[in-house]
Amino acid sequence: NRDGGASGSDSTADSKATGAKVVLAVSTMNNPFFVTLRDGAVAEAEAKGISLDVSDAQNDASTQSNQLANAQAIGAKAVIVNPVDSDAVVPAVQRLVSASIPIIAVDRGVTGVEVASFISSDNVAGGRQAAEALAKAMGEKGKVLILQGVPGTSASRERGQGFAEGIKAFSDIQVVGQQTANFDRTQGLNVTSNLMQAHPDVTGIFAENDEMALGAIQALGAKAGKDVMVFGFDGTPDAMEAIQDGRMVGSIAQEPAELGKLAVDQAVNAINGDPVDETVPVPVTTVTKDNVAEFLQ
Amino acid sequence: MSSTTASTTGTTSTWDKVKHFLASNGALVGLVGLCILLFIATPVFLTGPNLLNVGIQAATVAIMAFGMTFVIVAAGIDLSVGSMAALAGMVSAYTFATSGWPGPIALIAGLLAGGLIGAVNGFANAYFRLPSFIATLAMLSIARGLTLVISQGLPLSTPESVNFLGSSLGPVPMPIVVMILAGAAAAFILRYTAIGRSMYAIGGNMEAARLAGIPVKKIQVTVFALSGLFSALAGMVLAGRLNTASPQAATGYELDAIAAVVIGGASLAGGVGKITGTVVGALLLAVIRNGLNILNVSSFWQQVVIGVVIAVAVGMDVMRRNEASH
Amino acid sequence: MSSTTASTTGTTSTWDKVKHFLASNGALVGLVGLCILLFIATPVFLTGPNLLNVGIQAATVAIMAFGMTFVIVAAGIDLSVGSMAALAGMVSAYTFATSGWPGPIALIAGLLAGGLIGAVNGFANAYFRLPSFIATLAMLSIARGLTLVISQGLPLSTPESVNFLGSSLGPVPMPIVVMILAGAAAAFILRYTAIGRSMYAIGGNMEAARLAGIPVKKIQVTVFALSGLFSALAGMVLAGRLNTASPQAATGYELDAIAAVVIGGASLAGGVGKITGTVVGALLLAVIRNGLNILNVSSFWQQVVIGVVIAVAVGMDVMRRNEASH
Amino acid sequence: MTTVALENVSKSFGPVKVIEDVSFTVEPGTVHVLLGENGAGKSTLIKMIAGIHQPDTGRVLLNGEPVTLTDPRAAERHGIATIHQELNLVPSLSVAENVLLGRLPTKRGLIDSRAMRQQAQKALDRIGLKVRLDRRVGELGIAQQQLIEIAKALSIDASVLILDEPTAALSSTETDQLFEIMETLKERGVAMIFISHHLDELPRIGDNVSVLRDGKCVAVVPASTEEAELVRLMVGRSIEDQFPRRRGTLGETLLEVSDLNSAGTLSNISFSVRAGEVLGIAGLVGAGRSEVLRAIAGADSYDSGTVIVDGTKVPPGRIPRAIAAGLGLVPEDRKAQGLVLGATVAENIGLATLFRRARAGLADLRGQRESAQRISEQLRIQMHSVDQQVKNLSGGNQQKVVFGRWSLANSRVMLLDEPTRGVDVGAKVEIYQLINEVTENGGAVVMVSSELPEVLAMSDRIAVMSGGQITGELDASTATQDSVMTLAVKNVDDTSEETA
Ligand SMILES: Nc1ncnc2c1ncn2[C@@H]1O[C@H](COP(=O)(O)OP(=O)(O)OP(=O)(O)O)[C@@H](O)[C@H]1O
Ligand SMILES: Nc1ncnc2c1ncn2[C@@H]1O[C@H](COP(=O)(O)OP(=O)(O)OP(=O)(O)O)[C@@H](O)[C@H]1O
Ligand SMILES: [Mg+2]
Ligand SMILES: [Mg+2]
Repeated sequence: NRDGGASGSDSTADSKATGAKVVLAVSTMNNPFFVTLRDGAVAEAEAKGISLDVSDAQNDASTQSNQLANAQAIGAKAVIVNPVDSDAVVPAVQRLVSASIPIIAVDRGVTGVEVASFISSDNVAGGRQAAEALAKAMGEKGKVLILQGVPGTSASRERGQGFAEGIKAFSDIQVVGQQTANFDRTQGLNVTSNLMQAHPDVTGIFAENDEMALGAIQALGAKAGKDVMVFGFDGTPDAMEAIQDGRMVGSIAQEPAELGKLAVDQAVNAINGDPVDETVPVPVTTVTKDNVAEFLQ
Repeated sequence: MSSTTASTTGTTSTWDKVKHFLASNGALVGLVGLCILLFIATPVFLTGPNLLNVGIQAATVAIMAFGMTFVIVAAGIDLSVGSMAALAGMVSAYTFATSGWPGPIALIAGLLAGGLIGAVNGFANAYFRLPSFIATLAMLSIARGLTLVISQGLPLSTPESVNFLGSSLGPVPMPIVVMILAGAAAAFILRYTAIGRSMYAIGGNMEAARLAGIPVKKIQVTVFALSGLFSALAGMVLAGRLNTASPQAATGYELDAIAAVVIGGASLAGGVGKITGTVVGALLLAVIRNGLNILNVSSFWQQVVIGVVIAVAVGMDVMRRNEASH
Repeated sequence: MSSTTASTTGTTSTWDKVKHFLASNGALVGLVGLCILLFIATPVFLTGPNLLNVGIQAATVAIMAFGMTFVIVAAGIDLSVGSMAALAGMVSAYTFATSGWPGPIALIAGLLAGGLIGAVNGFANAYFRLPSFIATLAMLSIARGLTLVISQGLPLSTPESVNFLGSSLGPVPMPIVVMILAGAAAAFILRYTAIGRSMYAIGGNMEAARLAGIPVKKIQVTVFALSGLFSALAGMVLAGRLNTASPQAATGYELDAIAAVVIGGASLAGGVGKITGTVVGALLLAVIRNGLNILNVSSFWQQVVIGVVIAVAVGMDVMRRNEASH
Repeated sequence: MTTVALENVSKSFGPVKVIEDVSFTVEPGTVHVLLGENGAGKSTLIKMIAGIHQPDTGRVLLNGEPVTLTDPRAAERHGIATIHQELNLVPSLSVAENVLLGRLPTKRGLIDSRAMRQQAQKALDRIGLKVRLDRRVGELGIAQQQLIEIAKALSIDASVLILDEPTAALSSTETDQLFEIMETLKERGVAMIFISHHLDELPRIGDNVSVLRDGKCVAVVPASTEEAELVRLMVGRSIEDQFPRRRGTLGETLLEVSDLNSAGTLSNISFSVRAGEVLGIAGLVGAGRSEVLRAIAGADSYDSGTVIVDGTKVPPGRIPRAIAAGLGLVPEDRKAQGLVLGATVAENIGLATLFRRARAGLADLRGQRESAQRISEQLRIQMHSVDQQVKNLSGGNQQKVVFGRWSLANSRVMLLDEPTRGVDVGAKVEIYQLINEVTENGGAVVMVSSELPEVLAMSDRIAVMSGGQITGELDASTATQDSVMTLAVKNVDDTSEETA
């Protein structure tokens, strides 16, 4: 019945998908990364002529669960979910799956559920790459601070884990402090200022996102990029600029717009009954001054 | 007026009851109005599955807000409800995972943890005379920290007994069932028990309550312990819906819970408040969010609209009450 | 006691003043105690640069909390301070970026936006009789939404005039300068102006103030407008420190600001509160966070410790006051 | 049957010694009266029997046995019931729940609402109070609240009953009723302690009188002692004239009220007051007297009618305009409506002139302090300093502070609602002198009072109200208690307060 309503009117290649409703459930719009992801998705949806509803869970797993339930209620033909929490999203996704609504997971997976497609960039791998790049910038020795994200979030966990694994390889680098700045730029500024008092000899800072990294370079002032190397994660426009200026040594770019675009593409395929790629890896790129130009529009 | 005939009096009295119900459940008018508007805007809103959705989505905040109603009626405030909910869920998941206790025992352990933390709030408030705002603000931070410590920041799977509370029994969603049962229990406590009545007395005039021999401090501890217990229950429903106890669960829910109670007609000055009002408040919040979602209002504008709707709903209630008093 | 000689009376009176100052700025004892503990734990704490750090970090919350002090003295509450701060910064950045107005005008536009939004809060509270909790909770959501709408969710660069407020003038950090000036202005308003004095009267007994001819409603509007203005100023300092107006700036700061005021000895029931107390409250919060950072306490445990320290600091103050009254 | 006694009790608050070495004994079936000026320590004394304060030294004896009363509940267990001076009611709860506050009847842990209604109704019937059991107490007038407070204490089957100024808010009818009940309690052997500032009530109900001055017991005399002697013992000097009204010549009309109507409370209220004149407004509790004053002062709005003060028309519901025109309201409940209790004497006196005296937005704090100093000397307000919080002043002195506020504001028309409620004889005379000063300086006074002798002696003209209307005006020189009462009960067909 539901499918019948959408078909029929048009018979071109994208017939089934044209005008079909797709829901994009984003974990949070409080972070430029996800705003960019959304923009990529919205642009692609326009190009493909589908109607895309975007909902923002404000980083609350149960709000997201509510929104996924709402998606079914409004008759979405496919749902793109960017889970707040890979585990917590499972029941809501399972309900959608059992209602035969194709699910495309983006950026974070859905634990133990076979979704139609999983489009991601690997946070753990990104953390490892960050460790290597930062270590190189520090001359493979010295003391490092870590600015952690909101405790208990998967992004914080995975990036932290990857970084910890990666930095182990450098025996002359020592992590002297790790403190949370909750993914927030102001807190990145405050916490860095505080930590620099206790550890004035630090030469490297890894921040689990660019917002905190940008706060950190603000705290370091003239020292940023000269005495202390700051490395971020996400590859936001502001961070790119800071890398260009030499205040930040690098970031892990995830190409969020690409994530959003690919997710919509997979959703359209799923609705049309075209083949869907089970996993679509989007490479994470280590951005440094060397290659930053490619990322600045 | 005393000259009305018996039959008229009969109808009047039913009508009076309706009027009285509306008058004392003011936000209800706002809620019904909002539902009508949403129905006009999108017929999807009034379908059975969607209404069940709204109910499920209201449940967690509503259950917390029941506990909060006790606290606010007794002229206190509890900022730690969200943290207590998260802690309770985590305690269940953790004890289940590590101690090998059966699921139901783990569930009870979680609920007890909530009640205990709540009692600590009450103790700090009643015996150490910390303003409840400060005591529970501190607990907001402490309980969240403990949740992180226990879980090491990782989400944990919850036992079947907890998941049951978040699941559906056939077509009947358990969160709604739990909300109804918890609401009935809370309303019963407030209306029919001596402890419930003394909450109103304490909130309305603490000195009078004390002089009348009401054990004020003990009741304050009870009030906060109940708030902890209801929060813990809400935490179980939340974790059950997600099959996961997340260390970040229910962050920021305190404002929603307080808003539900106040929208429902309670006064932060204490002495006034009803469970029926709180239910309406919680539903109002859930309906707003659900409606904006369905209408696909941009998430940026959504926050604007939510704020306006809350202000208008409560504003209408206030104006109606003022008119009634003239 | 009246038999003391003149000279003794002299010394007593200075000592009395000190005692009185300590007694009426209770949290100060907690603050000093905490500083001593931190100094023992790590000498870094008491170095000049670190103390400046603490001052800078306290500034934003302190400036907001000055505005909040007016509100709480007048028996209200303002949950929208964080959102107003973010909106004000964004308005400055946006007008600067799009209208080509000179920086200082953009700065003033932002401040006015804050004052205006605050006045709307006050209007809703005074004339539409919305409980301030609800009016400002709605505004918390509305102002944040507007910020997101204006910025389209992306951070914007702020004009030089705003950045100046976050920078250092030689060795002197401007946030501290702004905090001191704003604090002096707030203390002056509360202590010496007719409007300030009537805030205490309104908070102490609104009906008595009304019957004595105090224009209660107008002052309520003023109080919230001032809170908006101070929040906007805090928002400027915040944005200035980062050279960026972020749509998520100052999220959740309302609890910090309220806590600073209450730790400083104000009562949420109204009628009591001082700017010096508020400063101490804000410093206490900043010192705790700075200390835990320096000591590199695990981020999981940090929240536990913050909560405990807040509870203990206020608890000591409460106990001391109770003893004094015996 | 319980004999209650205090033995050499003393009590200090901080450095201030409030009670010093006081002893007395109350036998079953007798009424022991405590008499003393405001702040003499009467309430503090009885609070030591009610379990609120514990004596620093000395003992409380019940039937000769020393007892320690740690809290109000312990006192109640010993059969001691107390009607406190301050109303201790919960405004948001019903009449029934307030009457049985802390003692709600339960069945298996649940409120037994039928038993509750029965017991509450019985208690109300006993004092003849006709209000619906489910009305919220906050909606009731202060007199009715006082009666509920009394019903509350009487519903405890107490062997010792303490009554701290129960008659202050009552008019004569309710007072008579209360005394009848006290008589029956006497016969049942209840020991009672009674506090009142109405000296005429003492011989009617009392047996012995302990006179307190500055926390010390200065005499124990029989209640039949002459009033003049009691006054002398109490204030340490004699008061020649209890009602020292000085009448002068009348000037032009200062206040003209015509045809004031307010749905449900007031109908067709018209009167005028001239310079130098005191208009008394008498009536029974709930007659609407307070509403008249509040409407004139702009505290409540009204539906129709005009108020003209000194030639200026005052619009309804605009307090600042009323004050600017020269009106000053001394409200009936000084704690809830008159004073900011946590603020200082100076601030309370300066409240009405705060904005008028401000220059460039700055409060004239020095001027406020100096004026407050001058005015509190004029009004002889007893205090340590004008920087003291008003909540620490005695009742009479608090009332003078409210007076002082209008004196500073140069109000020419004073609206006084029960100005001497709870005020001791000495302070009363001083308040009467204040009224004289107002009229002698060309002002006018409207005084609502439930104390007939006061209305008769201090007014020049008396308007009597009943059911929201003025039922008659009398010349004070010819009016009698009877003629006032006749008008006060006229057309009372008030059916709004039926029993449930
Ligand atoms: N809790 C307290 N703390 C400090 N001082 C107090 C306290 N209670 C009473 N006082 C002081 O003790 C004195 C006696 O007060 P009390 O209330 O017993 O007087 P009273 O004789 O009942 O006067 P009134 O006729 O006005 O009721 C007053 O000076 C009062 O200010
Ligand atoms: N807030 C209120 N809500 C409802 N009814 C009220 C309220 N205040 C007063 N009333 C009622 O209005 C009527 C007039 O009360 P009012 O206080 O004017 O009487 P009064 O003549 O001044 O007597 P009193 O000696 O009690 O002051 C009474 O029936 C009283 O119960
Ligand atoms: Mg007394
Ligand atoms: Mg009256």
